[in-house]
Amino acid sequence: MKLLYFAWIRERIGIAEEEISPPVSVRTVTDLLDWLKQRGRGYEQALADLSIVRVAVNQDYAKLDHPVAPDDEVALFPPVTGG
Amino acid sequence: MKLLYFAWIRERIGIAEEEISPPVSVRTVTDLLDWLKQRGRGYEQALADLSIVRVAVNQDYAKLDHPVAPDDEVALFPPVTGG
Amino acid sequence: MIRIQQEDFDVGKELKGLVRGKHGIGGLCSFVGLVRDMADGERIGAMTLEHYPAMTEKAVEKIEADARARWPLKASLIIHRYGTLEPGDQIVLVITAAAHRQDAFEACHFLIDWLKTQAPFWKREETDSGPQWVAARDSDDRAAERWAQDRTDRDKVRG
Amino acid sequence: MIRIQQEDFDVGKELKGLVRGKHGIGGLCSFVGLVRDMADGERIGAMTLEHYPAMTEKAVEKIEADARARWPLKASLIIHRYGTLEPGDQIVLVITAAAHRQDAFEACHFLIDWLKTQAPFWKREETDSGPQWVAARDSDDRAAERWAQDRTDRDKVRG
Repeated sequence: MKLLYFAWIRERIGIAEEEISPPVSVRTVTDLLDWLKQRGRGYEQALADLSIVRVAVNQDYAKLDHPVAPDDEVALFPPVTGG
Repeated sequence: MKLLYFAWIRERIGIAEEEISPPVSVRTVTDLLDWLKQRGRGYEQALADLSIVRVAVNQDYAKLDHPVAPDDEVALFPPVTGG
Repeated sequence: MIRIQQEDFDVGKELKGLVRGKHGIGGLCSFVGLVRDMADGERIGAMTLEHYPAMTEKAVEKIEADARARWPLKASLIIHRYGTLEPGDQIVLVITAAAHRQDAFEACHFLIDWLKTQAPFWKREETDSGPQWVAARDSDDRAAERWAQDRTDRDKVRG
Repeated sequence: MIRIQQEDFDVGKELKGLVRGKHGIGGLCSFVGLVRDMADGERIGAMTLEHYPAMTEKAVEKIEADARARWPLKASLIIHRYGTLEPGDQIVLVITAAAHRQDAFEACHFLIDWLKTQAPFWKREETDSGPQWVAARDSDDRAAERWAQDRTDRDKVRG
């Protein structure tokens, strides 16, 4: 699974992207976020307040119950501020 | 009093502007319109339906009860269609 | 700033000129009205815009002042042409600049709605059956009235 | 048509290019978002716009398609820049062309409201206390929600 991080989520985690292989029990976005938070202080800080974390699965916005699969591209980022 | 006519009101009356001296009994826009209608077929046709006649006194929109005076510039025209 | 003129205008140039040297502008809204070449499936020919010069300037300046009293604009420009125009030609330009986009949009929309119903211009179109004066549209009156209604609602809220 | 690019754009040129060869356009609405040089009385420095390239194109294309499904547009263009921008620089351009001004205005306003809340861009401002990520504004969410509300109301009216 390819993970991408943007803006201050990228800065807190410390990398822009990574390939991960979460356990098979990680089936949804929620499972993935919970699993990521265990991976270290940066992840924990970046994902502490999920009300300001947005998720896209394969470049489409996804809700917390959206499924995730090994070939997916999952992006985590703050609410957008373009325009 | 200087009268100005625009668009199809000008065409029906047949002139773009004229100097007139209405009787002293002509005190308001309504009085003026009634008096003009007596002046000939063109005026009568131009002013037959007052719901599609707009009036400006000294370059400001004016209602039917607005006063008119000898030195005024009074313009009669259809609803505007610019923009 | 307002200009009533026969000549065409360059929107890009006007936009640049309007923001130059001004501070705090975050949003710039513009509207260009064009002579349509088709309407209801029929070809439209040239049109002539008659106006009432002495009143036009006064009326358009008043409309602009109304908008600037209602919205916190950093800059605004209205250009309205008169004379003979061909299909595809530009007729009118409204530009509004504000710190926030909402103000720029509302003021721009208000200005064109009011120009349509208040500025003393009359369009005469060339048609297959000869020249014809364009009739005012009820939808334009309703569009303009909406802003009067808005104000009433706001005033209520503001007590 | 959409373009996501680092380079600046020329609004006048884009407006001309968009209407060229198209028929029946009566109104052309455009919005330009600029980097403000002042906000709440404080000077703003440069800003950097980060984005998610693979998603940006897809998201902006979807937003444009939504607008074109909702309003009878003759043409539309969205340009959004990324990278480092200075105060006064242009960030985003939205142009909509329609037979009638109301459609052009609404679609343009909708597009910029949705870009603000849906397009994956993030602004980082240079401030006196170092670089700072701009926080999303509730007012932007409300502005975007208004359009969802509008649709519901319309659907109701249409039965």
